[in-house]
Amino acid sequence: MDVNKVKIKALPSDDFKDNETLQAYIDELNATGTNVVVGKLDQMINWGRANSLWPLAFATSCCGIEFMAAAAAHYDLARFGMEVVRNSPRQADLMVVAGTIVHKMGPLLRRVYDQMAEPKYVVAMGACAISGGPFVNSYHVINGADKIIPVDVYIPGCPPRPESLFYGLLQLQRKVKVEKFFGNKRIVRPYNPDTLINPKTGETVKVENEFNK
Amino acid sequence: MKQPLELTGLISNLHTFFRSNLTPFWATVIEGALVLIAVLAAYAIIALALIYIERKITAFFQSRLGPNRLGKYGWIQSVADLIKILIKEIIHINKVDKVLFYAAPFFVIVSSVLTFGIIPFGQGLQAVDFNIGIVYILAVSSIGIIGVLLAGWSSNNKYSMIGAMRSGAQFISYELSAGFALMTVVVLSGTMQVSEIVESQRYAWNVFNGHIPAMIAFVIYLISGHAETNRGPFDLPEAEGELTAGYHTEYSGLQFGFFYLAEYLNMFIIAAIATTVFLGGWMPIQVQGWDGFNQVMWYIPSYVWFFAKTGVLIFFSLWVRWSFPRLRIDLLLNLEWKYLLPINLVNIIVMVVVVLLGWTLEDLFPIFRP
Amino acid sequence: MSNIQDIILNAVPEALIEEKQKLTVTVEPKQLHPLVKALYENKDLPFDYLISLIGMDWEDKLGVIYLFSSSKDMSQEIAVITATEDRENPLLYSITDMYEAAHLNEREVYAMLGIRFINNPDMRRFLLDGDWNGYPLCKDYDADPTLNPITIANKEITDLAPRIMEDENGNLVESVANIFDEDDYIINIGPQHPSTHGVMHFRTALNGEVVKKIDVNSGYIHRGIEKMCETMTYPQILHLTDRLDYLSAGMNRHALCMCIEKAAEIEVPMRAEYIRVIMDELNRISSHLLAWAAHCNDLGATTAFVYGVREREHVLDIFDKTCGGRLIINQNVVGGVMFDIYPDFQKDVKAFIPYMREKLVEYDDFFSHNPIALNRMVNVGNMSREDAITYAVTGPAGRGSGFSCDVRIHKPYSLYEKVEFKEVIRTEGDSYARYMNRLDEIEQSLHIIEQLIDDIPEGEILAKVKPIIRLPEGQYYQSVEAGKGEFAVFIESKGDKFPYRVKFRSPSLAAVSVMPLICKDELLTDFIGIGGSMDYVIPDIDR
Amino acid sequence: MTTIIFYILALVIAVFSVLAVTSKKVIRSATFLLFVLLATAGLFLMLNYHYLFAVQVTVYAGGIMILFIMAIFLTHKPGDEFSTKMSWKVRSSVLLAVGGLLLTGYIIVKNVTRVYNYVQSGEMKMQEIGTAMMGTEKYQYLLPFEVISLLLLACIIGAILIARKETSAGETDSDSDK
Repeated sequence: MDVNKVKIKALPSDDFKDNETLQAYIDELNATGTNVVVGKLDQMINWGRANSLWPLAFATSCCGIEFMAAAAAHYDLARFGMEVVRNSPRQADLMVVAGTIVHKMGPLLRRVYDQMAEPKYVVAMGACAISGGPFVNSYHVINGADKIIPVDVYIPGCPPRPESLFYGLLQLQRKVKVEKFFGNKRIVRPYNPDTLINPKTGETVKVENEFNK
Repeated sequence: MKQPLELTGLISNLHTFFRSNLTPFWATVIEGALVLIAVLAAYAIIALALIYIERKITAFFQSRLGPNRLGKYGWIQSVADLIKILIKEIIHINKVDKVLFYAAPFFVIVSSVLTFGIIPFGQGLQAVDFNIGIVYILAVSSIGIIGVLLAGWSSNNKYSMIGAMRSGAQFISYELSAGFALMTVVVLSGTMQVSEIVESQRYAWNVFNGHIPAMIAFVIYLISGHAETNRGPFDLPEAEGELTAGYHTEYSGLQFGFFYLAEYLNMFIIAAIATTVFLGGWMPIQVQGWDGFNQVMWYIPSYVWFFAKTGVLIFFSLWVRWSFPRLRIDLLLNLEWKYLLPINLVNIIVMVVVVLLGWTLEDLFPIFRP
Repeated sequence: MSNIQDIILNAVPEALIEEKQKLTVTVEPKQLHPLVKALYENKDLPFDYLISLIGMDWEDKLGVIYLFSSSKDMSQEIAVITATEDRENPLLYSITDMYEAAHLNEREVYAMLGIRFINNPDMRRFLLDGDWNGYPLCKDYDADPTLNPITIANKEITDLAPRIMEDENGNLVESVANIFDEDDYIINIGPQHPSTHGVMHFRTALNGEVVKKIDVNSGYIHRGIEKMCETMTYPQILHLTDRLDYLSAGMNRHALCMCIEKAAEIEVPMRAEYIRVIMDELNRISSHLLAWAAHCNDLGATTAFVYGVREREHVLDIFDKTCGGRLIINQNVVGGVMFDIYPDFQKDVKAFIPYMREKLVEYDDFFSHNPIALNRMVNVGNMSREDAITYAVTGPAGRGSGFSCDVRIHKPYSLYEKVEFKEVIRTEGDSYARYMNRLDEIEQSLHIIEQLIDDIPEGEILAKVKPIIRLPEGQYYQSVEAGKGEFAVFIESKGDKFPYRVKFRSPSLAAVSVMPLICKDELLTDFIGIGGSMDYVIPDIDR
Repeated sequence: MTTIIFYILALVIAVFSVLAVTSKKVIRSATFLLFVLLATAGLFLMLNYHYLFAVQVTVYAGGIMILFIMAIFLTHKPGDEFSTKMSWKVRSSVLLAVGGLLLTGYIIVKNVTRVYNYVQSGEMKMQEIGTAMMGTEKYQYLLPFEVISLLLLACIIGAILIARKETSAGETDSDSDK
């Protein structure tokens, strides 16, 4: 599949920046080839999934306010079918990690992520959730949500404007649209838990992750 | 009168076709199956439409656009939601009471489908028509609450539990008011059969025919019906701000979909019953003596009338939902036990007096009599 | 002030009194409690308002700086310093018997510096987990990440509070108390909850639906800003203040800028002052609008939330055009402002004022007189004036209880002496008073902007500032009225280009600390509503 | 057709009755009992006793079951299980059950023709039920009877309330204010 064939109604493919990275992912995903019927079914399922991403706002700080602004009147997240903000992780499809993740919050972020039902997606919104942002040198800050959970899309900014958030969410829609429901193939997601240590035993915690094998 | 767009002809043709070509046993089976399929299909389609309509109307109230990416004006948005929710993972949770946890959504959805079956959508478009129709509505709609209670209990989650308890208290209270409001109309029309109630409203809708007591009953029914569906300002059992998602916090995937669907459908059912009982159901607007006008009105098919009236009520219900803050549990129970129920009890007696003394609109002005 | 000096010397003759930026009294740990008691019980001018409790590590000593003020005259301030030389087991005396606000502050000092307070009934660490290795604000803190590794293992919450109490004979007795009763029905509200306004964690014991007890548990967004400040130059620190209470980002930054300017004796150009005050007031409007919106949302009125955010976007548009930021605007810098106003600035602001007034009327029609809303707010979450003072609740919440605490009036800074505006005070002390206070303050802010917008003088927007700012040795304080209340900055400098210690006073901390009191015996539903009316921002508390 | 449905309903009633009394979790028992009641309502529907069907569902499934479940909510913690340790209770209850079975069997056998005739007569009209409730002849007086029972219930509750007030007057007063 070509990246230009992934249609997002709001934004043509060429207007997205850096299509090469996504293309590389797609090529890797499609290395084995697909049955036509299955491919059509996949497309329909992905169409449904991509257009009905119900978010769970894991809002810890400033970015959460921009997420709220994006959901309200001026920007209106509802246009993309994403306004059904579910506060219960069981019912959400997309976790928007908006804000700094600190040591004390890490286990809780992981737990909320584990409570979500498949297929689940994660958007790291803002510099803090990407890398720790301005607090990268702090003793109590985890340098990026991807130390705890796999992340699909990174949205830079401090905090990102609602427009950036939309751009990121449209990117996520593109990623969702090339996935394969049959065979359960998904684009590999960055996830580097380099310092996960169990405090009780002192050993490194082995995190099972089917997408990282 | 000519009714070219009605479905009654089609239905009776089908009936005679099956009866003439098949043994009675198989005719019954096939007709039953067809009715079942039709009801379920209508159920699903109305639910999807309602989800879309609610989102759009909400957007209108909140000066937003609402879904507009899928199809023109985003009208197939809820189809995407449906596809997603159908193939979403259903999480198996440890430490829940498995039997009850999985049974609970079915209680809710079955109760809502059963109530749905008795609604007359148009002339001849009614799946079941008992002679105790009103009592039937009250009976089967009360099963749903057991699903909510069991869901809250079996989830093994404190938020769910609180939601379920609130729900129980709320439902038991408002079921009374809703029942009494409907009974007021039964006094007026002298029958419990839904089709007869509709038939009796040919020229004077019940809400006008019974004037003051009927209007009071109408308002009370709308309030208590709204409360029974657990929607804002009565959405305490879910109370997003407090209980995250209330009694269905732990449900995911299709199980949550059932709750979600039933919630929307219950809103429709309440509006539909209010339409049927108070606003003349599928009856077009008729004026005694104006034959030309009446003829034109009859050209508009009955199901259009029905959905138009129901739609207006749904719009009002959404208007209320998106304008008011949430009630607190004590205010909620005060409203019911201190205001609605006493008013209702007096109202039903007033209605009896009105009917006995012949003060209804039909009695006072025989021109309205069918 | 001589009168106060007499009182101090009467109570503690050995006290060392210095006239610095504030009147500073240094005493031995043993004498702290009598001194504070004397100040607290002073009839004419009771120092009953604890502005700030600052834990300090002077390398040779560990200590605390208390900053007191009086509810009768907020312009009177006094700093009390005490310190112990015992670094292994530092012990000081608690003042929680007089100041409720000291509870969480002392717990924070324990977590950050390891100082334990005798007679504080609950000496768990605040902000940090109980098993955290080391005390971050100590100068000899070991920041090795392997000591405190990232974990995804769930930690059990212990409800046991260690404490050190002094018995009648003056002996210290260590004991452990249980926070909740055995069979309490406890639910965790937060840290990931839609209505805690961030990642606050309230352990709530319920009796049916009635709140029996609340235990405040914070630190889920503790980023160690105060420690980071010690390794940053002054202009670098500015960016961190924005991310404390991000809703009043501009005002926070204003406080720090003024503190540095005062210490370095930098004169700010008049044009910059005008821009700063106008931006501050716009910022306040946006903060109150969001507070209103979130409060309505907590009460279940989603549409009101959307309306509040809709109007807020108009303010953000003005910010956006001025300096490119929406929430965090990076406008104030040391010596002035970073960006000049754009040509249509005045026109836009003047168009906004009548628009906002119109919308305030709409809010009144839509929500303020709604019978359900009134039932949910009037006489709910009552906070008396005494409670507001002892818990140091300032801002619209404090003024809703009749505590006159507007820093712009009592300790005027920048242009606030020149403009005319009313301090909005209500005495009911319930949720509705706090709610109405915010709407009225929006009106007052509009009034302030109206007076300034036409006379912005021409000229420079930035004073000449040296590329590397070094503050002379000393302790500096500055308060401003932020959206949630009094925001104060404390800097101790050793004459370096880095500060020796920076402390921010968080108005939200006080608002949260009073929650267990005002939510007791209210329904769970109202607990959420009261939280909305207090309007706290968690990153401001956790820092 | 009807026979198939009858057997299904009968099976449901039998299976869930057994489950209701053997289940160790009280809330499950209540739910199984609900199934039994609903299936009984289905039997009424089969006999075209629409009114009885609706009353069965409203009163038992809707009203009494909700009260049962709420009562269980208020008194039990999730996960509580029943334990039947006292075997004399089991034995005596078995004895009682058998006795009851014999008694009902005898009555049914005695009256089977009468019942059959009654069933044959078709559905009872709403009007008849109404007259039976309001009438003043033999086998009527139903409504006055119910009203009196309600009155008695009110008296009992009133008596309890009055008795309670004497012990802790202050507490109940503040309760009624709310």
